[in-house]
Amino acid sequence: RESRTLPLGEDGQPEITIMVGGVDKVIYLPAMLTERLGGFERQGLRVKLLSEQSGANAETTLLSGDVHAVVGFYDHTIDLQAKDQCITSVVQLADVPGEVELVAANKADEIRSPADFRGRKLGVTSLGSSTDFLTRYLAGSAGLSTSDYTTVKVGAGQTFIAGMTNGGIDAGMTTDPTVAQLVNSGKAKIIADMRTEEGTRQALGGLYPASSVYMKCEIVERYPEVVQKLANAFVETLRWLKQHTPEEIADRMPPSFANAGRDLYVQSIRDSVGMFNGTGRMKPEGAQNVLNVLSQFSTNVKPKKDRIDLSRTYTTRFVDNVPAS
Amino acid sequence: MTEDPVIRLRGATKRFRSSSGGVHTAVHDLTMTVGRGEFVAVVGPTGCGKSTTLSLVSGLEPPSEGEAVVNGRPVTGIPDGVGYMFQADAILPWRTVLDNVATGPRYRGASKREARERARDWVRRVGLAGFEDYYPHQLSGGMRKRVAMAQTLVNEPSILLMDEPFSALDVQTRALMQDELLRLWSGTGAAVVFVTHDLEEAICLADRVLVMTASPATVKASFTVPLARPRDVERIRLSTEFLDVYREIWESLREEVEKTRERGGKRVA
Amino acid sequence: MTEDPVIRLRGATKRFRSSSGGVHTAVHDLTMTVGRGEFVAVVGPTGCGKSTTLSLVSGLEPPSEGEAVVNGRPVTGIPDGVGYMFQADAILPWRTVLDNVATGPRYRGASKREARERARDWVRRVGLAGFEDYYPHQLSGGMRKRVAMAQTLVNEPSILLMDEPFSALDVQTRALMQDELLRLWSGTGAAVVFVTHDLEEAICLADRVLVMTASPATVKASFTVPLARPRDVERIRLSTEFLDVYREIWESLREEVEKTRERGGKRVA
Amino acid sequence: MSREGLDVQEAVTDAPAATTTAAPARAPLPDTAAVQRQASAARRRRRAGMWALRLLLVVVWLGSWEAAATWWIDPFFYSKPSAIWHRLVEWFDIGTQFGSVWEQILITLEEAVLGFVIGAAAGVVLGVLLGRSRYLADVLAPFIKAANAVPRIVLASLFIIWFGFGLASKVATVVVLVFFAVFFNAFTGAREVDRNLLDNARILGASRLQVLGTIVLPSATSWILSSLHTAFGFALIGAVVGEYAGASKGLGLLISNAQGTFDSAGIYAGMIIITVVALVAEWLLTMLENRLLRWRPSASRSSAEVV
Amino acid sequence: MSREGLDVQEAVTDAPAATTTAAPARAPLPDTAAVQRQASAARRRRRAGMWALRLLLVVVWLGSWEAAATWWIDPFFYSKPSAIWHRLVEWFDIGTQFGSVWEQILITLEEAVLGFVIGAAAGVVLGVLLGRSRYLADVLAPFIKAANAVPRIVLASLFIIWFGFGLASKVATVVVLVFFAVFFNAFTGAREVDRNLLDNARILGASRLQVLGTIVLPSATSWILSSLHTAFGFALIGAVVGEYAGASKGLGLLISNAQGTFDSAGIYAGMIIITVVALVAEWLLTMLENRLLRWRPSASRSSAEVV
Ligand SMILES: Nc1ncnc2c1ncn2[C@@H]1O[C@H](COP(=O)(O)OP(=O)(O)OP(=O)(O)O)[C@@H](O)[C@H]1O
Ligand SMILES: Nc1ncnc2c1ncn2[C@@H]1O[C@H](COP(=O)(O)OP(=O)(O)OP(=O)(O)O)[C@@H](O)[C@H]1O
Ligand SMILES: [Mg+2]
Ligand SMILES: [Mg+2]
Repeated sequence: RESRTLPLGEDGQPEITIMVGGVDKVIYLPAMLTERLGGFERQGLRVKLLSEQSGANAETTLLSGDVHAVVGFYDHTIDLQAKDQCITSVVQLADVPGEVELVAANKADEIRSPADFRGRKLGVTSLGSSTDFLTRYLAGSAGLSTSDYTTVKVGAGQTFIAGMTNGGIDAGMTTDPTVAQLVNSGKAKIIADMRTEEGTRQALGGLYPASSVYMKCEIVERYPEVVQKLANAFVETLRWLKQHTPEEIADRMPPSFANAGRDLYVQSIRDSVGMFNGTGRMKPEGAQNVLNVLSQFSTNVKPKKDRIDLSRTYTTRFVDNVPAS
Repeated sequence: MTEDPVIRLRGATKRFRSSSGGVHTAVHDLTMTVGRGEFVAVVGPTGCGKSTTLSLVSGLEPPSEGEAVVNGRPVTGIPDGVGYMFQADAILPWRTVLDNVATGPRYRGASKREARERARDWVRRVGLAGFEDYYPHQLSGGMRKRVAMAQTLVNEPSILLMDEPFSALDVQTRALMQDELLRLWSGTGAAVVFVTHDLEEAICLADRVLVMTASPATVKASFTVPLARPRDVERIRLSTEFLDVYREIWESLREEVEKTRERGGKRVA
Repeated sequence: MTEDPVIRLRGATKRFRSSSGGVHTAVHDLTMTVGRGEFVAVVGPTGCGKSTTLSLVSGLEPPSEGEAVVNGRPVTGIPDGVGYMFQADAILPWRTVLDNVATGPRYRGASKREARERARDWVRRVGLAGFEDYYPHQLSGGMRKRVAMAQTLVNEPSILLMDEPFSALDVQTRALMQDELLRLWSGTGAAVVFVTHDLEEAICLADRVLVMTASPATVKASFTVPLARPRDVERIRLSTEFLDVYREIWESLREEVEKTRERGGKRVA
Repeated sequence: MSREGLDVQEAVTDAPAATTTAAPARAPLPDTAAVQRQASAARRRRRAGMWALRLLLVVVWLGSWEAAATWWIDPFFYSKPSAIWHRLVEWFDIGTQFGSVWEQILITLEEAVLGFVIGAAAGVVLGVLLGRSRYLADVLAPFIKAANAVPRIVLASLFIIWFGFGLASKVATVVVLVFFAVFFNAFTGAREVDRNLLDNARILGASRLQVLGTIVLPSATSWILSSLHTAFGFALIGAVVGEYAGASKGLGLLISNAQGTFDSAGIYAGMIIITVVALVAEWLLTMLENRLLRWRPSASRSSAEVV
Repeated sequence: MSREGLDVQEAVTDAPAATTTAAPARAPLPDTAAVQRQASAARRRRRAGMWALRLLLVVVWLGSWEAAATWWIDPFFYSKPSAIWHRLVEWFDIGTQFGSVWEQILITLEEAVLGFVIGAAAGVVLGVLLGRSRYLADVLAPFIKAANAVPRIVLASLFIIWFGFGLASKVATVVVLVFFAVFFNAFTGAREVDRNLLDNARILGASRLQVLGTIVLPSATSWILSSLHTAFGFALIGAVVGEYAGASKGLGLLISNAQGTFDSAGIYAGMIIITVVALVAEWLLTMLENRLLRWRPSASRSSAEVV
């Protein structure tokens, strides 16, 4: 396997495979939307989108060269630097996680804030995932230690909902459209909404940049012009998002994404679309905050927190060069 | 011998569905009787329907036509007092010799202690004292046959059906078992139907030898054996009376055997 | 008969490791010879070591001590010209009758066509013409034995070892096969070693009968059979010469049989 | 079957002999054709009744599910038969979001079949080799036991790391699942070869290689073939689990995608497709088995009585 | 074993008879004790050689892995033996991030054993029932075939939806995996009961229930027991896969967490623990099997020659 080069098609154009950490999640919506809007084609890129629910698996395939870019959470770039792997975020889609901490409706009276997490079962998509870190940070900020509560791996989508409704978990962190599904049906209430800047600052005391497009440092070095085209395509989509209504956005997405009902899907877009920053530019303050969180809760980062070089985990040089439309 | 018979088959016919979906008649219009205390040997060509005849008497299979009467009552289910030693090994491999012999009494409601006591007696009588705790696989073929015999006899059957019980044994062991059988049988007053391929064996043991026709089976002829009892099996088969009867029955049997032989590969092993 | 023998065992001993890890001597210091064209029957008590003796001659097992010489050469590997009919069924169940018989020639390098031609001839000679395309499971026990016989004879062995080839057959089929064997053997000039449990069979077939001792086996005595050839197996066994030889050999054999019997459950089936 | 073949034989050569069988005073043999007609009519009736019962079971089962999902339980979790049916119709009519459903099936099948062939071949070769070589088998036994105890499904995600996201990782998952199923049967088959057959072949003049080809392999065939049934089931599961762990196409992805989009009907529909594929493969394997094992007595010894 | 038992018998009753066997002119029977000593010395040497060879294999394998991971390949993907060893030591010394490693093992075992017991019991009961009832078996055959073809691993996530994240969903996964493995063997075992044994029991006076208890069940035992080996492997895999799909404790979670945190040594360490657990369980089952099947001739027919 070759992990240092991009495969070229017959016409010499690179063929790029992008792994999305759940192509149906609203927080990663720009990936599919760019494809549906023809953004990649306009840049002369041939792009294939793949989907992989587990973030860690997505990164592993990036490192092994099977895919060339990942749409996923920014915090993994730091995590991987702790493991001596260099990947860098080239387009930062959002400055906030887009995650929501939900609490089961019948427990809403007892659990009003993270301070009430003591002795509770807290759902996360997967252990070691960003939802895991964020959950621990929420609890930690409220003065709890990790032994005061249990985190349970519940995945996303249907299994999360099942966990929430049949008592498998008391509270849990997830994204849209799962949030919309639970809140609409009255099965859960929101106690921390990290889909907006305001909510995020309130919950985490700062920004937490999440959805991003990242690639291996080597590839970025070697193919700046390809990366530029990718950045162009994504930023174009981010701008498009700012100018269109949730209904218009939903119309552009594959119909199967609205399998559980179009109204629900539109609503989940409406709730979440504010998180996308429109520019693709990373805010240094946010990056620093992510490092703070990981330094406390990531087993990989904690011992190496002083050696992490944040400047290698993201770059704004491509989004800065995107022509104004 | 013919009045008040213990076993009577009248016009009994038995049909099986063959594996190809056709119908195979194993026994056709068979009539025979066995008197109280009589030892009848049944000989006939391979596959003619001897085992099927026994299964009709034992009640394991109902006749397709005709009737089987045992002790004056038509057979439905297993009649009381029937013992059956099968052609193949039928003792339980997972029970010791003693427990194997105790099986019958246990089934019939005896307490564990009582059943074992009776079993121990019979194990001794068939000459297996000392082997009570052996499992069947630790025994020779001849010893296993003795276990089967004890297992059958412990129920004190008044009718004893035996289907080529010794055919799997080597010649020497077989002679020994034949003696043993006569010794155990004498004085029990049980009626015996003894199926065999071996004409010599039939004559050595029986009061009367029935010759069966080629398939489908029916009784072809009946010969009375004029040898006095008690008999020493190893000696009498070299006597002239024996040879005379042998020749006579063999003439009758040979015809059927040849008929079967001519049909060639008919017997699907 | 003793000069230039085809088979000579000299002081041959064979030991096996028994299942318990001990050592079992199957054959001890055995010396015997078989001359060219001679038909020798071997009788002996169950489990004494008859089959082991054959395996020494055939080269399937090397002797632990002593030596086996065939055609003047010490046995290492399978000697040329040896044919062996096993005690158990050994024909290939996945080959038709014809292909089974053709197996030997094929192994020995004959072309498919040639092998089949020779096989077809032998299938006919053993009386199975018309059954060439049957699979073994479609044949009766007797027919399978014929296939085995053809399979062995098609290689035209000069030494024919037969290990109780007919003991699994019913009495009637057995008599038929014995006749068949004599017919096929006569004129081939092959030396035959025929192991059997059945003294009658031994006498009917052989020029000479060897009696083996109880385990471990060695030769106890050798008897010449004074019956003229060609023999009709079904008739001679009722003749007086036959009965005389029978009595004589039986006296010798009975001692060993009783010895084996006394040892009780020795034979682990 | 065999009996029929032999009956023909008999009819040609022995017709006169058969008629002399009946003793003069006996009732004539009844018209067997009539008895046989009766018997087969009874069989037909029995079979019809059986199918009716099966149909009833299916109707009751699906009906109560549909009813329960309509009125009592939440179809969001449990779906319902009509929804599953619609999803299937949609997939086959319009296609899935990853393309035609046939393409997904073909991709999964490609992985399963490729891995199956490789795994089965490796299993047979190694099984027969070790089955015939006592020493090698003794030396390797503890390793094989340990390897067999490894939770192989978990390997799927390791293979993605090792072999990447494409065909290779799925095939590898399938191979490890199939290999052991086949290996142990091939091993047993090769070791349990009838001693007599081996000796007989040696006496008849077979070389080592000839013994292997004409005795050991055919002997082991019925063992090996019987393992292939389980093995193909494993192959499908391996492919699906591999796709589940990460893929761009295939039935596993279809199911995992359905899970991500709250489409419980899609989960069931995907499972139904896999089940049908497995049943078809099973049927093909049975055909193959019957062809290769023509020499065995037919297994259906249904010798039930006629009356 | 059996031979020994019988030899004692012989020695007691027939010692005089044995001495008369040797013909006068023959060489005396050699000292069998000496021959036997020789034989067992040879056996010991052979065994020692075997262990040496095995050790060599392990050393070469681990050594080359370690070397490769140190100098050529990226241990990020492939880990290396020393790292795996450290992770194991850490887990057993300090514990995992979810608590003591023993607790994880116990939880997984609890799920596996509970599901195993339920699945095996259901498999035996239904297997024996259908095995003895031809009609029921005929009617249900297509359903069972279809159910068996369902990709059961995929059910794990359905069960989570149905039964939640606790014990129940894992146990359910284990049960469906174990059930079929046991069912088919119990079915075959019950159906293949020797006809003669059944007839014999009936003749000896057994009632239907007695036939079931004393003939059918013991007959099927060896079939059932042999299925339990595979079944327990399945049970462990089922528990792990169930935890993998969602859980708060257990070995599956340990592995999935290792995957989530790019800890390849942790993946291997988890797999090693599961493997060891499976081997121990296998050993226990073999003990049970040997106890229950005392009546069978010992399987090790290692009748190799002495010289
Ligand atoms: N349960 C059955 N189903 C179908 N056919 C049967 C059944 N039992 C016996 N037969 C057939 O009936 C015929 C007679 O069988 P039976 O066993 O009574 O003969 P036999 O005289 O005892 O033969 P053998 O001498 O070989 O013991 C055979 O052709 C056999 O195939
Ligand atoms: N390969 C072997 N390994 C261990 N023991 C063996 C082996 N072959 C034969 N024996 C033992 O050697 C003894 C003689 O066996 P053999 O088969 O030669 O006797 P036999 O006279 O042919 O018996 P039978 O009359 O039963 O055929 C028996 O006790 C047998 O258990
Ligand atoms: Mg019979
Ligand atoms: Mg022998």
